[in-house]
Amino acid sequence: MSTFLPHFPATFIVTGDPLIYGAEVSIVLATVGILFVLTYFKKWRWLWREWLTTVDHKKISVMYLIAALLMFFRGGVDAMLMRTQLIRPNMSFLQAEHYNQIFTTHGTIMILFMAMPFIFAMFNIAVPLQIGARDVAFPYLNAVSFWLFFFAALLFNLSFVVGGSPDAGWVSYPPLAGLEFDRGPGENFYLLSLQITGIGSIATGINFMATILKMRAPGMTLMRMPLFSWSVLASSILIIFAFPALTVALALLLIDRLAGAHFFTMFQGGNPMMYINLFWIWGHPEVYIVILPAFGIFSEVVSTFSGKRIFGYSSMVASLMTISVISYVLWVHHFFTMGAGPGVNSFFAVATMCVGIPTGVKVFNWLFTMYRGRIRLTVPMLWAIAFIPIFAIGGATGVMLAAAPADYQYHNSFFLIAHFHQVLIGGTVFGMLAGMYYWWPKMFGYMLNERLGRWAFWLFNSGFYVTFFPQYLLGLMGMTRRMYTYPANMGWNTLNFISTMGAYVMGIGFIVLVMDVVYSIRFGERDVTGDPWNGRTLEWSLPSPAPHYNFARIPTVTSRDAWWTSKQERSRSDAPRKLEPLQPIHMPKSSGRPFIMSAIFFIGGFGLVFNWYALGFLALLGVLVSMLLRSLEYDTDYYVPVEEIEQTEAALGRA
Amino acid sequence: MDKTTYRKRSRTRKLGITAGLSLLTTGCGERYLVFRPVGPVGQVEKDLIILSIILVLAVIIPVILLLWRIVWRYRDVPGNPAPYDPEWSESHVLEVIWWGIPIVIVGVLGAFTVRDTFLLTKPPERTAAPLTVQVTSLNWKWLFQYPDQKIATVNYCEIPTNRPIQFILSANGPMNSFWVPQLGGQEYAMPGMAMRLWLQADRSGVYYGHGANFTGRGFAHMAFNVIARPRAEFDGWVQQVRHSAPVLTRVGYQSLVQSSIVEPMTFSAYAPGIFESALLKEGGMYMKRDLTMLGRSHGH
Amino acid sequence: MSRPSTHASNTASGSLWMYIVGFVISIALTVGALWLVLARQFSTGTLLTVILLLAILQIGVQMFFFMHITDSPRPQFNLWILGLGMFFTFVVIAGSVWIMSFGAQGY
Amino acid sequence: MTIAHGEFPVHGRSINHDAPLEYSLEEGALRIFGFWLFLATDLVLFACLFATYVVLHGAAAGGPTEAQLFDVPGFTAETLILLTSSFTGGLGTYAMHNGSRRGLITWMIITVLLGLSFIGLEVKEFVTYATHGAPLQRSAFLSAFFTLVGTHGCHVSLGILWMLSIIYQLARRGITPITARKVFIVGLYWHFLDIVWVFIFTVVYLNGVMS
Ligand code: HEA
Ligand code: HEA
Ligand code: CUA
Ligand SMILES: [Cu+2]
Repeated sequence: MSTFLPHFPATFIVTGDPLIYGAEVSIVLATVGILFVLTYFKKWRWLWREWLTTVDHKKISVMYLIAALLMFFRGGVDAMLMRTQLIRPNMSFLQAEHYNQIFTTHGTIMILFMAMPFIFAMFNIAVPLQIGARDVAFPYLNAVSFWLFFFAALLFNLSFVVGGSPDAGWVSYPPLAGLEFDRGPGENFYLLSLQITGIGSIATGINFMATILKMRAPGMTLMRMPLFSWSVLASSILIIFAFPALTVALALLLIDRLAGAHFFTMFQGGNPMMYINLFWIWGHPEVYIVILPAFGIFSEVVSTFSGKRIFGYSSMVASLMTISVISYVLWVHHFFTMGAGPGVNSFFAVATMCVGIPTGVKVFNWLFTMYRGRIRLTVPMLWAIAFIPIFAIGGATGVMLAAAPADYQYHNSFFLIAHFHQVLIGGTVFGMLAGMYYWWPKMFGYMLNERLGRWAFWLFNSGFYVTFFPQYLLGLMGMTRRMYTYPANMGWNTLNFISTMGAYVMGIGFIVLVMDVVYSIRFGERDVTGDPWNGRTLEWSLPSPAPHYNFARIPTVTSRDAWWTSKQERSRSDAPRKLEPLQPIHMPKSSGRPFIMSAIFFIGGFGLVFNWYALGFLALLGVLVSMLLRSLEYDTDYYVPVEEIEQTEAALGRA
Repeated sequence: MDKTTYRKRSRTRKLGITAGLSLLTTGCGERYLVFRPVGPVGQVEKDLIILSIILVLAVIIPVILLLWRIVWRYRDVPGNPAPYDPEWSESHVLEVIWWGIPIVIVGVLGAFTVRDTFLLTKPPERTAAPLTVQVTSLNWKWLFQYPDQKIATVNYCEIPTNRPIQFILSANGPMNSFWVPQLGGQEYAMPGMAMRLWLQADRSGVYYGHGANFTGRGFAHMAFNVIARPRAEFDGWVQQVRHSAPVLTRVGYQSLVQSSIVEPMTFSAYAPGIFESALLKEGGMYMKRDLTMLGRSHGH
Repeated sequence: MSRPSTHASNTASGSLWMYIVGFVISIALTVGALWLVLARQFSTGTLLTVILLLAILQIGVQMFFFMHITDSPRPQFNLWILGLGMFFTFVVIAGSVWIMSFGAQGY
Repeated sequence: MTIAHGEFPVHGRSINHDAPLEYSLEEGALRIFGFWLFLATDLVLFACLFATYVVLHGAAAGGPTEAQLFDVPGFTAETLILLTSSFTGGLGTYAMHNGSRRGLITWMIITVLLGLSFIGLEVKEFVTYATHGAPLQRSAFLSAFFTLVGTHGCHVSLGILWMLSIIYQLARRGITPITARKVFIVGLYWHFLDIVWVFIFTVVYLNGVMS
């Protein structure tokens, strides 16, 4: 408190730029608007009962999806602003401070508050349904994860209007991010909000790992499990083992900043390189955490829309597992130029290249899944097909970066920027959009419009090439990243202009995507069958959206592509199926505690941002108390009676 | 490794390379600094880059062609005569092929990578005695000190051609990265620590350099030129600096350390121990290697 | 709720002796390591290796005698996870030490 | 109310009479597994703190070094106390499997008391250092020391609170599959902290007095 109190109002509310005033006003208006609508339509109770306290994985999935799309928009607006500033040399659209804040929030939001919730939305909607489970292993914990993420995102975004945004890059290296060079609260916002969302992510990793390993329907052995669930398993392994490194890196930097320790300072023996080391122990696995689920989605989509079994299932599983283990031992490739010695660099360079091998196997297996299939060019399939060339090229430039001596020339240049957007957008974003279009009917009960979807796809996809290919060339021309402006005489002008134009096209593509969602909410075609794509896995055996208990009877699985097989069997013999009698279903109760506890986290985090230790301490106490209360709570679940199940099933047309 | 090793390899690869490069060398090719190396270090890196491009293209192009062909041939249109085989999902021969090819590629690229990684930690040329330049990244400017010539410059750096330059990199401020694309790749300049980077220019010229690791508000302005000229001219320049330029005092240095953006500067002498004192700031890293690099024995 | 069956109690936690033996071994390992260090029996390098080995043995003792890792339900995924965790632990520590030992290669 | 699925439990309350009590509900088995996963993440968390300590432990920056600071009787006492508490905790589980609530509660109280005395010694150690020119802010070594050992200490403190809550629940509800599962899980946690301490003992203290 002491440091900020004297000039409190000035540091507390960010001032001084029309852009920011505009944003502040619009945020306030939006909040007031939402509050008004909720009150006017008397929706508060509904909101609380149906959403804020839910522990249903399907509803949590919807909330993750909404949050991810909102954050995509926020990160995307940041991108548009950056590209506008770089449209020509010596632009004065953004000042250095703002540019720095914007690329920092862009990178952080896109990775932690867009990609992560997006993959979690997919985990939540698909995994329990695919493996024939009633919910995830720990539904209550699942809600805790979501609300921690949610409040962390809130805290991070708050920095824009209160106190100032972080501006040391999404990697936030000290000493630049240490107290010596960064006194402001922005960096604290970064550290605390990432810490909070990190806890939520670890819990999600644990949850899905336990779900997949322990809650599969009878007969679904691991080698009969859909590939998306496998990819979630692989990703969860990485979450479980990588996120603690982020926790430690952030905590130590926070201790440096709040308590005056010397882990990463320039004095008293501190060693900033250790932060870089810890950050990437998490940071590298993180990029695979967000790509592996995308791989899983592509496997489902490609196989479904080729009307064919996935090619080389065992290889696909083996490559997922290999990637997840290898990717833990590559982190040094992010700092080859730190001079750790040729032995270290050689080892990590070769290990990095090795990741291309199992990834390549996946690419070829997708190709050969389509081979001799019948390819239906639906919107999810378009995203999947477009992914292959983009990702192959992006991966190939990754392999080029992995050649350590060559990386001395690419590092921190726009070549690197182009590489990682290519894999992050072409891989993760395309994957999540494919998954969104694919599972949308399962989540909401109606389809997204294909026509608008195609428009969005073509705009976004072609805009992508126009935006990022010039950036490879800019890198080779010596343009480094994180420059808010550049001189006119370097020959970078044309390529930057092209790149910005491409970004605008992507922006229009995104707007069309949003239009698709809005249009379909109103006019979207109902999905009455529950199986609009002629799917292969168990989620398509259920009505759309699935009832809250998912399966009235847990299915017994006898093969891979369980739903496909049972459809085939049914078409072969029309003997009436014998159904077991229904049993009451054991379900968890809703709880408001995840929401409240996460809100307390938020309050404590906010306090610590401004060094208000008392508030931080109170919040810690609050969290402990709510954990204690949970532990003392025994009435946490109930049984859905048979009659209710019968009624629900009948209403859904499944007697 | 001496000069001949550095050179010989580049010749053997040159043939295959020129084809792939023709696109970049025509017209505005001059702008592709990474592809216009003027010294052995940059050359080695460029050769490795070209090699890696060729190797990855060898599988990326087939992948894209295959994709194109498959999607076209097997698309779901009425009356498509292509075979449809919904159960076909295993082929050991095919799988061995695509586990195998990438392994070979990674093997080749890996071998060259390891060799060059070790190569670049050594001076490019043994015949000429190296020149040492101490580089300090300050907020937001570059300070160059010549311990043998006892002169200093800010935001530009003169070097003789055909002579290996030993850059000793450090920072008194946030961590930066020292990058002169046409001479060769970058290395971090970190506070409390000395890093060695070998570079060399074989041709006279003015080469663009820039900090590559973000250091805050003034980062975009951390450009500098490296001016390479023949030995005699370089010596002449040193003499001239010694006689004409002002001295960098300790006070002057302290004002350079403050955050600011400045024009190039030249100093005929500097207060001794500036570089070392920044490096060995209280509780700095005192690495054995740091001290040997500065020509001191270990211990403090 | 059912009464705990006697069958369960026997396989689950073994006999009292299991605990006592485990305790004695763990104390012995600790005191042994301490004694080795105080008595300076070996050179520093060897000593470090030996006490680290003793610590690793200690993991085994705790896991086997106290945490009963062997009687979790099959398939024992928890052992897989544990193994992976140990491997990653090793990677993180050994990797960091190697990386941060700048220039130990003496170039 | 048995929905038997053998190897493939679903979210249910089926009871497996052959398993130990804490595993007898499928939910119990699931939670115990989940807790193992949590321990795996905690393991890596400590791995990172150890890595930091190992890298920074020589950076005393002219301040007190390990060898000057560490006091053999002090840390040996802490170690023996914690090892013993791991043993008494185990005896608690043993009593539980024999169906003895009193035995269980008694052993748990003893464990808590041992844990408290461990924390007491540690706090005393920290306070001594901090008031004798070796606070966290003095050097990178001390930052790493306090953070690593302190994180373990926080874990132990949390474990004590947790055990108190479970003792209360046992007193109220007796030994049921649910309380048994809780006892078992807190036991795992406690033994795990013991393992971490053994490494702190070895890597921090023994290695410290060696140098
Ligand atoms: C989804 C995210 C994602 C993915 C999947 C990848 C995948 C890969 N990345 Fe990337 N990377 C990032 C996100 C990602 N990366 C980010 C965000 C950064 C920068 C962070 C920052 O600094 O801000 C980065 C930075 C980065 C660097 C650091 C560069 C530097 O800082 O100087 C390196 C270096 O080795 C690298 C390499 C690789 C490699 C080898 C792969 C491989 O996994 C790619 C494997 C795929 C293929 C190779 C294509 C398909 C394969 C075939 C068709 C078969 C055969 C091909 C061959 C054998 C060549 N990446
Ligand atoms: C998943 C991750 C992800 C995604 C999807 C993106 C998406 C995009 N990124 Fe991002 N980017 C990163 C992760 C990502 N980025 C990271 C990690 C960094 C590094 C940060 C750092 O250096 O620390 C980075 C850095 C980065 C830079 C480098 C800045 C610099 O170093 O100077 C650039 C520059 O071109 C850029 C551009 C873009 C563009 C054009 C998109 C486009 O795909 C965006 C598409 C647009 C939208 C989806 C929204 C459209 C919105 C509208 C149309 C509304 C318009 C309204 C107004 C303008 C008011 N990004
Ligand atoms: Cu950094 Cu030595
Ligand atoms: Cu990486």
